[in-house]
Amino acid sequence: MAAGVIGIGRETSYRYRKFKSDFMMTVTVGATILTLIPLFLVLGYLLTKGFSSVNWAFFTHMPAPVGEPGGGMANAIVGTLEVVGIAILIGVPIGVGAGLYLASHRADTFANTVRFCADVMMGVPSIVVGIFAYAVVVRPMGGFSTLAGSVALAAIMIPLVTRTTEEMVVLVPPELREASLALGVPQWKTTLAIVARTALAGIATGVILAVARVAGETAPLLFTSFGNRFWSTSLFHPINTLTVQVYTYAISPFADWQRQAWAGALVLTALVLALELGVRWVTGGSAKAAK
Amino acid sequence: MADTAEKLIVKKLNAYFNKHHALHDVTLSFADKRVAAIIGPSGCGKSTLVRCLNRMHEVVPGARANGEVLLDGENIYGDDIDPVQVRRRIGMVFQKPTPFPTMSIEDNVAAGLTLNGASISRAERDQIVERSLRQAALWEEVKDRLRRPGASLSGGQQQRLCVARALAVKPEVLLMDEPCSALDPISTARIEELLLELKAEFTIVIVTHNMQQAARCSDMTAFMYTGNLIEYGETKQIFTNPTRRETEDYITGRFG
Amino acid sequence: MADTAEKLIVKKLNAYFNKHHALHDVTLSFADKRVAAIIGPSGCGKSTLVRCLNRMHEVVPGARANGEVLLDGENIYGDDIDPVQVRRRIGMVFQKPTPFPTMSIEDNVAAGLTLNGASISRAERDQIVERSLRQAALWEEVKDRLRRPGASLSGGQQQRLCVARALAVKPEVLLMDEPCSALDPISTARIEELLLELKAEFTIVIVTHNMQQAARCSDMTAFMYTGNLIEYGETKQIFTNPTRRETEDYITGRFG
Amino acid sequence: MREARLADLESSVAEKLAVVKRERATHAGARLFGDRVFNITTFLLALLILVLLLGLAIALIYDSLPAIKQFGFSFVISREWDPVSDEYGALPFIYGTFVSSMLALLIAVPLSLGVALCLSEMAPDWLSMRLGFLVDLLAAIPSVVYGLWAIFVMGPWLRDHVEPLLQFGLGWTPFFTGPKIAVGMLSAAVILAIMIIPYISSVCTDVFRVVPHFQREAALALGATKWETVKTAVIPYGFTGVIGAVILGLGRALGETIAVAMIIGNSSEISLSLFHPSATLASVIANEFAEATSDLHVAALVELGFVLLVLGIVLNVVARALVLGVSARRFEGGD
Amino acid sequence: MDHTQQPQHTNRQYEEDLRGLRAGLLKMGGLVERQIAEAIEALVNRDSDHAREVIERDQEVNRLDIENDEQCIRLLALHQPTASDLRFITTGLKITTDLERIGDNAVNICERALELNEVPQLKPYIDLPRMAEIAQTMVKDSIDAFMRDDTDLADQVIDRDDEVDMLNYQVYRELLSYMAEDPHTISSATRLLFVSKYLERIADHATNIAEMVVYMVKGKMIKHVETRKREAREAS
Amino acid sequence: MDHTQQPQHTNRQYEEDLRGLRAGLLKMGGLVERQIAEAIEALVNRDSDHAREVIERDQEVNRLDIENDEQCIRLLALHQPTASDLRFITTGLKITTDLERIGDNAVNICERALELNEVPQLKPYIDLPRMAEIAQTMVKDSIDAFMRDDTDLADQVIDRDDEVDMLNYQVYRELLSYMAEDPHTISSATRLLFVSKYLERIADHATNIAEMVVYMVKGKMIKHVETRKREAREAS
Repeated sequence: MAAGVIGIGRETSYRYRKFKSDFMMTVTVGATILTLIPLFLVLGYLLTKGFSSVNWAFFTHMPAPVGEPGGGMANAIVGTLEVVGIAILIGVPIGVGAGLYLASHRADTFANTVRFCADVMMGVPSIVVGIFAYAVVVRPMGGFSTLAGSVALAAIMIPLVTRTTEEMVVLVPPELREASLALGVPQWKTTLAIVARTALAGIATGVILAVARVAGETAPLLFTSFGNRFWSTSLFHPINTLTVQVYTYAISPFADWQRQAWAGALVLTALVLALELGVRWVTGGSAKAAK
Repeated sequence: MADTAEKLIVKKLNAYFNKHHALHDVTLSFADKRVAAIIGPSGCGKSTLVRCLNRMHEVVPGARANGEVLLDGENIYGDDIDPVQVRRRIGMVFQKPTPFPTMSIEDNVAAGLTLNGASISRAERDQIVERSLRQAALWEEVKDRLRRPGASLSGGQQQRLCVARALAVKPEVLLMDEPCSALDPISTARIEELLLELKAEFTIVIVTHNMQQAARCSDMTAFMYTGNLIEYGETKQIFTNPTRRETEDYITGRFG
Repeated sequence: MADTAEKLIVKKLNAYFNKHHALHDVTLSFADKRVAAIIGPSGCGKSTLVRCLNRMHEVVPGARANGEVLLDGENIYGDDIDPVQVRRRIGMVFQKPTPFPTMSIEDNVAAGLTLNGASISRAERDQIVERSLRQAALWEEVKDRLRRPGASLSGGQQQRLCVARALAVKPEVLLMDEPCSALDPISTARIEELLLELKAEFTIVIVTHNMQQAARCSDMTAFMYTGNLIEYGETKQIFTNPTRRETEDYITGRFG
Repeated sequence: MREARLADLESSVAEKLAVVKRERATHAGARLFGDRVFNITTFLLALLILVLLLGLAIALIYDSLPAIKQFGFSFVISREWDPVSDEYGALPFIYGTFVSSMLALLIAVPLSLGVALCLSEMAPDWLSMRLGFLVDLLAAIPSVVYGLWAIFVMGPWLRDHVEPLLQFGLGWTPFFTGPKIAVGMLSAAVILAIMIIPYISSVCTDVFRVVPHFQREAALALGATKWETVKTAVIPYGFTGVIGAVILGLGRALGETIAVAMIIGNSSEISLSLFHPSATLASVIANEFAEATSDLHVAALVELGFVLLVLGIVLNVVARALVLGVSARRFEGGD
Repeated sequence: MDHTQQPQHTNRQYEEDLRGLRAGLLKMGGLVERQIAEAIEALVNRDSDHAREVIERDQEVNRLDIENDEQCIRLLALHQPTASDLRFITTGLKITTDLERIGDNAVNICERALELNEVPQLKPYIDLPRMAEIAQTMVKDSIDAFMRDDTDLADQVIDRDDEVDMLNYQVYRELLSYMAEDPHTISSATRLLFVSKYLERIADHATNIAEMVVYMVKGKMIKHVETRKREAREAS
Repeated sequence: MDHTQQPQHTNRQYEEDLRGLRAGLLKMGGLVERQIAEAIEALVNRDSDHAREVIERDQEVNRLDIENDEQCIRLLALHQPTASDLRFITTGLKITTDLERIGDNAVNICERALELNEVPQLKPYIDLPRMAEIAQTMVKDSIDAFMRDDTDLADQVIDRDDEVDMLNYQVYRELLSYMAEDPHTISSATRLLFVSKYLERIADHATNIAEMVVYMVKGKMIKHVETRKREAREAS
């Protein structure tokens, strides 16, 4: 008779099960604490080491030559804003438009191909995108330039924005689209005024996070916008950026420069975190959805 | 026009999803100012039928339909007919409440007008909003918070908001696709009551999987099974003395 | 033990969600081998009550309960009682079918047994799987595809799979929280039929928002309103001659 | 009075509606035109993504042609990388990339799962939100900042505290031999791990959070303990997502450039010892590209980039195949 | 649980249908009362035209019967009534039959009246009008009790049935003695006997209605307890 | 739409409850037939004990009546029947009342029999047993027609009512002449008159049942069409 098959005696003792459960759950807490330690260390060092070098001059002065104390990163700060700004102008319209297309053509082969390409693009290391920008902008134009850096960053942003847009739009219940169509609203207007409008917060969040991401990129800028010790805002000349400047200073053997690197890192981090925090503050912590 | 004129006449309507033949030669007609209910087991084609009536069926990829649907004698499947226009004359309410989440209550109601670029004055707009909300028996509950988002309402209120939105464009026919299946009994009762009021002005076709609901609030009932219209007649007759054996078995709970 | 002994006795049960007092001094008892239905409008506390019966209520953050629930005379809210153990004696089936999607049909049924890695022989396991599936009236439909994923079944079959899964650990009481509200009428009918069979062996408590369902398949019916138990009695009596005015009004459709 | 005004209003509205309807009738063509313009525009933008990826591949192939012609397949198996004699082989960097990434995953995956389970199963909502936010901050910090911190803080600390311990305990293996220095494979792997944990754990947390509550309740109702619930309901349900998260982390690790370039030591030698400096595909490009003078050197570096691109694509395809395979097993059954 | 005081149904159609049934039953009750009164009037006044009128009017009673039946079935089919509503409707379903049979009895009285008018009057009618009056009030009260859920009134109706039975017995004895005295009166007397019997039946039907009202209100079947009591009395 | 051939209900409890009602009505029908037969037997054989037995057994009929009523209401309250099921149940609700009244009539016959047994037999009973037999078959056939949804059989029952009416008239004429001849027989004769009337009533009830069966099957009310026809005949 099957009756006794799961008699209590056959089961692992309840005490043991309970202990195992409590133990495993405690381990997860340990993992979380261990993970958060580096964060606090990084932030702590940034604050202590960076703050001492951050002053008014840092924001207003040009970099000082080797051996001369002082100087700042005014050109790098402006450069970063310029490179990233132009990347936004190129990348966001393309990304959002392509995302809308993918969202309204979920199943067809072309859309699947494009979606695959976007996913692959997201997986392509940023330095490779840098090489690409070098090949299509720097070399034909005969030199490093702001534009080349922006193209590289835009190429990184586009797949991010595309996929976020698509996902956000797909999250909009299909019933809304139907409801709008049933009111006699044409397709394109339904897509823009109802569907995209509903997903707008999510799309915007995605865009800002993409911006935060590219603002912290160094690798693709190394041989596109390159770096410039002097003031430049021209599209067609090399331009200095915070990330490249921090990199250069960090691997230099000069203590002054290393101090400047910490300061630059602090400003850079503050900029990026500000974007992240801003998004979170606006969306009430739901920025997660945008990833 | 006489009160019981046939508003919508369906003739030999066939509908397909890709290869699947979802509706077979359905022929019936809906009288003006009457509530007609369509019942039947899941997958019998009742939703498909009602979505064919305002050409929403074809919105789904791979779906198509042929046959005739005459609205006041004009075939809405005619060659020179724009489906977008048809949908303005034949409104629809869906299973799930679908207020536009980015819009306030009043914007939701006026959505059908504003999205189509009708230039109307503020006063006109307010008036339409009030009239529609009153018709949908929602005015009293929301008149003090018209600027609040539509999604802030309860499920039943949201569904009535959708009714108001459909009514704002002054349709002649109102289609409802299981409008209560996502609602609790009290909200359901409200919607049913609303139906009885709306039929003074509109032709109403309601799809429901709840036989009792059809019994409670419709004048005519159609029973569908595997894409065929089995029987169509007065609700009381269908529920006390159906002529077809299939109807009898379904109504009395003798499923396959 | 006599057939109609009281299996589960609830005494002055109170339940809370944070500050909200969801159940007020509920006292009633469920007889062995009987089906008891709990009905009432949304938010009346019927789900809360049934979730208190196997201490699932407290799984939700902020939820707590006090009072006594005696299972065969033993208070499951006693100090030295672990909820995990209570739940093996009092099984539960939820509103939505919840098969574990990564498991095959048979693994789903055996999930309760293999949770703790208890080693049972293949033969024993097969035997329990078959017995449980037969009890849940699903064996004939799935016996040829036990290795297929549980999610490959239809909604109604999934729900019966969940019943089988609950039965595999040989509970004494089976709680069902609106088990049919996500199912179509035919699947609903199957589950209701199943209830009638299961009551030969188990004490069953079913929560339903569908009065007719309570009428069709329960022996006893409890009516709840705003967290209070208003009336509890034989189903036939509740539906033909309730003693409380509130019950009367709810049953006959005179809401608020 | 008021009624009359209302009636007036009503009729004027009715008139306007009629006008709108009439316009509709005459502008059916215009309406379709709107749909068409919209569809074509978005189509072209989507097409641009396709063009971008193809252009990327073509540009890389084209620019690496001199190196491909010169070395052929031996490029990927040769250990020689000598810009002075224009002799280029990618094996040291492929090795360095592979080892540093795998090591990073080895550290990061268990920790990430722990974090994810802690956030989704243990912490109350308010705490979980805040901790999750902190973990996400880890992901937001630019890699150059990690590199900076690694050079000046982490590397020296590893050298002084961790490496002696490892050498003491595991010095008999070939992995922990040689001089203890701040830069090297181990340091790179650790910084990579720190950098990818937030990615993996954040995706895993999301994956576990979307496991429907009723799945957990189903397990609890069967009499499962918390850990058993996790094992029965949570992890299996999110398995596909976890795989995806790990692959995402791997992709990050493979392509990470600046932080690695700053801490790995940049040596084109292959050494089993994890203390030894090494280099990855990305780090060597970052270090040498701007200064490369010979055409063949540039071509070789571009070819390294091409290898990275291929790795990225392969990884993406594998991820898809795995994820699809898992969900196929889930939904279609595999008897 | 007076129906008029109960809160309205959420479903207005339901409410309306229920009201329709109540109105139909009330109308039928009123009509039947009138039929009883006029039948006796026609008998007493030896007015054959009046009697024929009453017979003709029975069609109206029958029409109402069908209407009420249909309404009950409509309510049952479309609104799934329960509890007090259900008891009201099932009671209505039975009451309408009783009312229809009361109507038939009125017709029967008229038929006998027509026959009696062919021959000279036997004697002045005293007890029969009294019986008719009581029976009529019983019908009225039973319907009132039904509409008002008034079990006290229903109990009164049930009690009053004894009175009718007694009168019936009196009439019977009296007529027997008439017949015994003068065999020529037999034909008329037996017809009067039947009239008395019809009235007694009308009272019985009213009693049935009253019993069903008690069931409806209390949800407890009392009828056969009472019936047995009554039978016991009759048999004695 | 024979109920026995219909597919089963998905809800087994419903199916069972319906079967319970059918069984209850069949049992009651059988019992009532037996009551009629035995009442007449007691009358013919002048067997007072037997008559008292029949009277006693009426309690069983009443019990079944209550049971059937309860079962109908249970079905209506718990299973929300529609269409043929609903017509079956509402018809059942009415039929059980008719059967109960038939039972009452059998009791009345026995009561008269007891009274008649106090005095010598008036004459051998020939027409009364024949009437009883016909009435009994009518009851049986009407119940059969109900169970089998057999409208032909129901029509036959309705037709046969004329036969009983005719016999009743014959008995009436015969008894009148008896009374006229010998006033001493008046008391007995009037009692026999009542017995005849009771039997005629039983046949009427059977006819009512048959009419309701026709309604149930065809979903169309025919009763008063027929009633009017019959009344027209009677009045003539």
